[in-house]
Amino acid sequence: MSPITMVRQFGEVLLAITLAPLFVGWTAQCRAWLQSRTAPPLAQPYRMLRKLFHKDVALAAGATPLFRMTPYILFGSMVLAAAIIPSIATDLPFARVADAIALIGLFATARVFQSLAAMDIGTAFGTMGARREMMVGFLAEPALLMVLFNAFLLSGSTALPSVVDAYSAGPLSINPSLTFAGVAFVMVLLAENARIPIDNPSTHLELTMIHEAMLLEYSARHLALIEWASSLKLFNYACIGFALFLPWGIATHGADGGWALLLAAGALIGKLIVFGAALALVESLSAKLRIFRAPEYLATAFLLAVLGLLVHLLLGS
Amino acid sequence: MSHPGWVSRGVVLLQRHDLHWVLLLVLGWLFLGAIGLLRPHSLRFVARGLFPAGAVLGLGVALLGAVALLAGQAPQAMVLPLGLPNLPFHLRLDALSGFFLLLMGVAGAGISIFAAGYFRSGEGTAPGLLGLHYHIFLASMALVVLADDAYFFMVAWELMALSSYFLVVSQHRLPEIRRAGFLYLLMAHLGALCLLLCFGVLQGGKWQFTFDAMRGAPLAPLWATVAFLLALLGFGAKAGLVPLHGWLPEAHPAAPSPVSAMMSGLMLKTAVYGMLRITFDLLHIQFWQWGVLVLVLGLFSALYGAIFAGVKTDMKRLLAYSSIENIGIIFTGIGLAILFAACHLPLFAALALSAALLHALNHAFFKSLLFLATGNVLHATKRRSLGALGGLAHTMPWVATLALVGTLAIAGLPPLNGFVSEWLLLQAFLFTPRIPHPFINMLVPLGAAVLALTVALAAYVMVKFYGIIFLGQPREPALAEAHDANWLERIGLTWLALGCIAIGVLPQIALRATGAVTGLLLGQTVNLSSRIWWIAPIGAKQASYSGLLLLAGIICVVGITFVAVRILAHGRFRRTVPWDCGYPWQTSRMQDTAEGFGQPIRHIFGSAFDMERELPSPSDSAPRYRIHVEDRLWRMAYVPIARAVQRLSDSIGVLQGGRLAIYLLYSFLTLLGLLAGVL
Amino acid sequence: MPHSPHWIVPSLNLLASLLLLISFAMLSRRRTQRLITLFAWQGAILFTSTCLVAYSSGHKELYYSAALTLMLKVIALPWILHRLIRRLGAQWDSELLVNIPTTMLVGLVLVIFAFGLAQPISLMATTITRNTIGIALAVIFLAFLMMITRRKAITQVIGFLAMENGLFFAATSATYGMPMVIELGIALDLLVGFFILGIFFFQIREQFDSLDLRHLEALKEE
Amino acid sequence: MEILIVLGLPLLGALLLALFGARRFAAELNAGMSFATLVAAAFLVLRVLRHGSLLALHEQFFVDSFNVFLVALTAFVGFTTALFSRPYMRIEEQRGRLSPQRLRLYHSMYQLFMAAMFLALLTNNMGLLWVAMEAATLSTVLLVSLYRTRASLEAAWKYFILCGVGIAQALFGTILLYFAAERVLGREGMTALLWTHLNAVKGQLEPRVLGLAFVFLLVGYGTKVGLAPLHNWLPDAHAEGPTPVSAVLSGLLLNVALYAVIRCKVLVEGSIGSYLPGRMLMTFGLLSAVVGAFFLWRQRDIKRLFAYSSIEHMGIITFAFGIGGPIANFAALLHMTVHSLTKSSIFFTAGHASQTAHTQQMDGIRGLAGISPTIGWGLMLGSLAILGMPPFGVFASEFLILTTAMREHPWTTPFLLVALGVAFAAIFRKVQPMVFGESDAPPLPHSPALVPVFIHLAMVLTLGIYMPFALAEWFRAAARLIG
Repeated sequence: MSPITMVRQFGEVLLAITLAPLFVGWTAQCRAWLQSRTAPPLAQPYRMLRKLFHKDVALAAGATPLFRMTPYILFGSMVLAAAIIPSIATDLPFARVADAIALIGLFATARVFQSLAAMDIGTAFGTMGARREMMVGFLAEPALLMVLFNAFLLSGSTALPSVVDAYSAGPLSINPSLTFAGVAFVMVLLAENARIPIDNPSTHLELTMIHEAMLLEYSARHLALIEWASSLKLFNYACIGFALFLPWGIATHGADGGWALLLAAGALIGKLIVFGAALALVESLSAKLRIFRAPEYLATAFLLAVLGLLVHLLLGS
Repeated sequence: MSHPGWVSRGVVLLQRHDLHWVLLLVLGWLFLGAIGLLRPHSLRFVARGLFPAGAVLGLGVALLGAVALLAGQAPQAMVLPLGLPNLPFHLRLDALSGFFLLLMGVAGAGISIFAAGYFRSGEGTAPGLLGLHYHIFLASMALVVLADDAYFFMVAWELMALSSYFLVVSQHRLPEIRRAGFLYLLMAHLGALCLLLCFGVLQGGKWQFTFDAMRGAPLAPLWATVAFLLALLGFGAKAGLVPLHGWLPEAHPAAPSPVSAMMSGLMLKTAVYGMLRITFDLLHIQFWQWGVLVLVLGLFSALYGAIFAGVKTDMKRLLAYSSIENIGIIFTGIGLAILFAACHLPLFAALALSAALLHALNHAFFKSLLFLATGNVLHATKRRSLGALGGLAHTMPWVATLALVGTLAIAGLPPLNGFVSEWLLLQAFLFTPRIPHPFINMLVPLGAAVLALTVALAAYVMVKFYGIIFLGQPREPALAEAHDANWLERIGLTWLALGCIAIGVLPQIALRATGAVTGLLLGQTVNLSSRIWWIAPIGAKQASYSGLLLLAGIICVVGITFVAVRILAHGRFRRTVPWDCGYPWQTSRMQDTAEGFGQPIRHIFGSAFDMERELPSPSDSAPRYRIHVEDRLWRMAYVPIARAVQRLSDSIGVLQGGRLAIYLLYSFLTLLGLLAGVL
Repeated sequence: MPHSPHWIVPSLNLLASLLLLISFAMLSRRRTQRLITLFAWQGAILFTSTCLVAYSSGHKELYYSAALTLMLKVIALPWILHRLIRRLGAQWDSELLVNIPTTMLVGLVLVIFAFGLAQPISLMATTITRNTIGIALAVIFLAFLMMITRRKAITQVIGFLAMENGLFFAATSATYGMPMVIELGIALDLLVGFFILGIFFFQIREQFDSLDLRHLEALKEE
Repeated sequence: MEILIVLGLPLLGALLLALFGARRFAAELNAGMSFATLVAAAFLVLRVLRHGSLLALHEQFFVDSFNVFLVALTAFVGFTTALFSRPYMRIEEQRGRLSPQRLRLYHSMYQLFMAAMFLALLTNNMGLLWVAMEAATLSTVLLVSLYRTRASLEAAWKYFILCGVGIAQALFGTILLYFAAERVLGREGMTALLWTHLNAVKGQLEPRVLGLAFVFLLVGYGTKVGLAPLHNWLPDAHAEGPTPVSAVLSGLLLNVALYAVIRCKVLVEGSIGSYLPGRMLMTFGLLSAVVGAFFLWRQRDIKRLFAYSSIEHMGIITFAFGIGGPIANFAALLHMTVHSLTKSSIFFTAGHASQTAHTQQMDGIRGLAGISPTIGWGLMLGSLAILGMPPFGVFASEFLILTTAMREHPWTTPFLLVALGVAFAAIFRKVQPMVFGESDAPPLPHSPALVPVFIHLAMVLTLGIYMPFALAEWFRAAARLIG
């Protein structure tokens, strides 16, 4: 592989790592504005991370090595995912390592490790959080798979770069099946990233929290890594969404010189800004669901994805 | 494929008498079992002496199976001067049997080594007898896949059932274990009868019982379907396909753990073998309806097993249900393969079939590993209920670590082996819209969703399994002095864990193996990329996956991150007590329980269970929460049959009323009836 | 074929019908002693008919079997039976399982059925006694019926013997009797069987102090 | 010559034992005579193997491949049963259930019974066959009532009356047969009842008469075979008689009766040329198999249990003969052999088991494997064998029968499945707790003679995985003969 591809690869990863907290910050800011609060500065997540990194870890007595490894594994898998997802370019040497399905697998691995770590200390909340997290997971995955099915039917591939290439090769058109799939994907994204209406990242109300409940025992650098990883996760999901539904601007195979990359980066940032705002809007408009309503919510997502599938098969495009 | 010179020379040397060697090793197993009877009560002799030898033989069998598989020479046949007149025992070693020999040999070796360290004296049957049954079990499984005529197949098949039955009831003093054994043997026998009838159809009215003759014999579609359905019944009963699964969750927990591992990891696979042998080899045609049937049954079993594994609180029972789930996944693959093959899409059929075969192999590894681990836990704690366990990671680090590998593998997570087969299967599902049947090509994609749900549920179940047994705080003080596995057991566990990792990291090798099988059965193999660390079964553009690079990537990033954090920040930490949520009187009993973990599943899939709850009242001084979840199919399918038999036998008792006059009347009426008949 | 006087056939048919009559009588009798007497009469008729057949057909060996019948069925068995029931005090046969008119009706049906069955055979038969085969079959059936309807051990035995008579009559009338070896064997079996029965009566008696079959209904599927 | 010896030895034995049967050495004498018979039978077998089928004494006796193997089987099982009965009866005597006088009766009657069966097997004369069958009944009646308990008397009484009446039907059938034959063969030379001659001219025999005859013969001999609904005597007689008698009744007498039925079937089928007899046998067989299976489910008494299992298996064999054809007949003959071997061995172990537990009620028998492993494992293996578990021979025959039925008469297979499945469940759920589990009963005072059991089981096992060429040839020839 040529140096330029390597540069592209690493550049993308670095871009992801740096942009992810910023994106979270941006979303928080939009939310604050929408709820007419004074917004925290855009770089707030970075400050948070810096503070956490310099604290001492308070490690619970019964913690096993698994507990201490988990933050690194989470961060690692999210970075890896960022390296696979074509956020600015499709010709990535590492993208062949895993197609979209394997990507879901990667996320699942992260989830399982996080849940195990949460059970490790043996507090009531940790286990409860783990349980709920896994529940959301097994409900979300079928829907996500159906979404990918749609993409596959259009592009004949589950490898995200090929999907993007296939789209950008064809004429620019909104496919009816994709609209259904898109809505489904957004719903899954909200659920998977612990956003309203399934979970609320900014609350510590014990009985309703999922994600935060698993982090109760973490502190300092471990917590920092986890937070960073979860922001990366959100970022990755956003990028998957862009690749599947709004692939325009991504530097495709062949047409990926320096300018194309700059253009792609710009496009990406633009999409992120819009998406962040939209996300904030959705979160502010919708109320959090009771945990037992989550199945219905995700079932709806699943249904939409399947509808997209059937629409495609019926219209037979 | 390219071997170094000496390897290929060795391979050639082995090929020449491959089948003879295999037979020799199998007889070696029988011999080991027999000499175990010389000193039946000496644990040292049997366990420390014979079982490791059996493991070595297992490795040999695996090697020969691999040779038969990868060297790709013509099938070898052989005839023993035994059996019925005109029907001596035929043996045959081709790619299919080679694959399953490999599976049994490799996994069996690990289990045997573990068993060498596992059995304690004074546990039920005498060690010698146990060793006899154990090795007969191994040998009969090998013979099942080697058999090349109906009679020999049936003999080996029933021998397998019988020996495993004796292993299951090795602690026969407990009535519930006897009950489990009875149910197991009964279902096995009924299944065998169905197979018998299936062969009765296949022999085509010319009493040609050799598989070669059956391959040749053309069958009318109706007869072929009858044969297929009978085979599905017979092998489904052995594999534990819902609703024929009743025996499985009873028998697996009842058996000693190495036996549970053998039954779940190896024996269920013989059913898969038989299904493939009959459907793709002996029956010369397939119909897509068969495929749909198998697919539906498979998916149903998979989901059903996963759901029940989610609510069960006995660790071995949980694993048993997870076996049902995995068998379901395998049969899903087979169903897809039939569907594709019937629609003349051999490439996709090959993809689905490789997925099924690979999953069979994987399941042999991780399920055996987990069952053995539960064996260790059982010996260390004498507890089977999850509610009494917890925090064992501190006291049994070896088992905990190796079991973690198995857990992640069975949860279908990259980069371990479980993920690969499920990934392949999902890939196969992606092509179902190509099927030229309306409705089918719309409905089957939903199967993919069910499969995804199952896989994700498996992850849920496994988090529950591992987290509650090994993580958290010990729920009972007794767990503090649990001891770790001894060195033989460690070898066995490590062997299986390495298997999980190896296949997960280099699936290409396994795909070559399955490729040989699909080549034999479908005349088509998935496309095998030249490089050893990629798999791209259909084409690099469609989808590709590399476990090795994924693992390497994770390790690199984690390493870099770790070092970076150490450099940029620091590594200081101090131990504290966990945060008590402002309630300082917490005990380990306040951790979430297995029942609690089952709650979401009971909530979502409530209609599948018969539940009886015992909820504490608010004013309860000593509140108790108890929930008992039963298999609804048990009440809907099994109990009525038993009742019907009971009722019939009650009513038939009238015939024997004790009155001589009535008896005379019977014979008189019979006479008159027959006379009227001939008149 | 030796000469057969014209009066032979009618008289044979007469005897046959007498035989049938006696069977019906046995069916209707309640008292055991009467039954035994009737049984003896049956034997006597059998003896006469056999003699007639032997005389008319000129098969000498039939005389031996006739003699056998005389000794066994007319003299020996009835005598033993009489002594038995006197020793066992079982002269009185109590109720039947089915009331007599019904039994009679059923018997009638059976006779018709038997004739129907025998029709093809008697058409083929070359013997002068061909028409009596149906009657022989009817006698067998009626004996069977009697065994079914009776309660006491002894009456069942008598029914059994009556059936034997029917068989013998069938043999003579259809085929001028079986070969001598067989006849002897049959007779021997009959005798032995009868002695065993005698032994039985006493054993049953000493166990149950009664010959009522109701005591012999313990072995059953409860 | 051998024929006469085979027939004569048991008669001689009966005579001797009638004299010395009460002595100490009676049991040994009994075994000795049986052994001598076995040797004679072996010579007879060799002779037949060398020269093929033979006729003797004015064709009154006839040995072909069909009956000679039954003769061998009968002699063998007779011998092993005599071996078994030695310690068994000794224990019964010690327990005071039998007096020396009874033992004398037992021993002499045992030999007489063997003689009767040999006569039935060897004779060529349908009349003599009938006589022999009757004699076999008579000689066993007193054996069944040997204990003189109320139950045993009742059983013997029912046995006697039912089989007597049945046999009477058979006699009428024989008369009809004779009647039909006489018109073809004539009265002279008394050939009209010789099976060989009948077989030669069966084509010319009058179909309608033979049809009637077959009905009577089937009902008659079928009663002794224990075909439902003529079976009612069988469980009582087996359960109440002493165990060795149950063993020979179930293992041998039923076979001999079935042998008679089949001989008749050959003639009749040849005469009327239709499948009617075959269909009748199939129906009876299926009925017996199903009825027997469902009866099994409700049994509490161990010997009754296995008696019903005999009904079931006789049903299967009859069914197979009903199907006909080389394979099915082969399977049926094989099943006859393995069934009598297995079932007799089961009765041996069952007898000792009930002696150990002092009861025949299965709920009272527990943990045999713990008390005396030979009895326990003998019972377990025997039951598994009779349930058709490979590698035992019963499986081999069931394999052939089921596979044949599946192709030729698919409609029968559901019934067979139900019968076999229910029988399996019924027997195994009873046997398992008897063999396994806990018990505190003391072992037997007199060491049990289970050598016969394991000899039988070993033979059955061998038949399952390897059939000697001679035996196979034998079965084939017999199967061809039955057609």
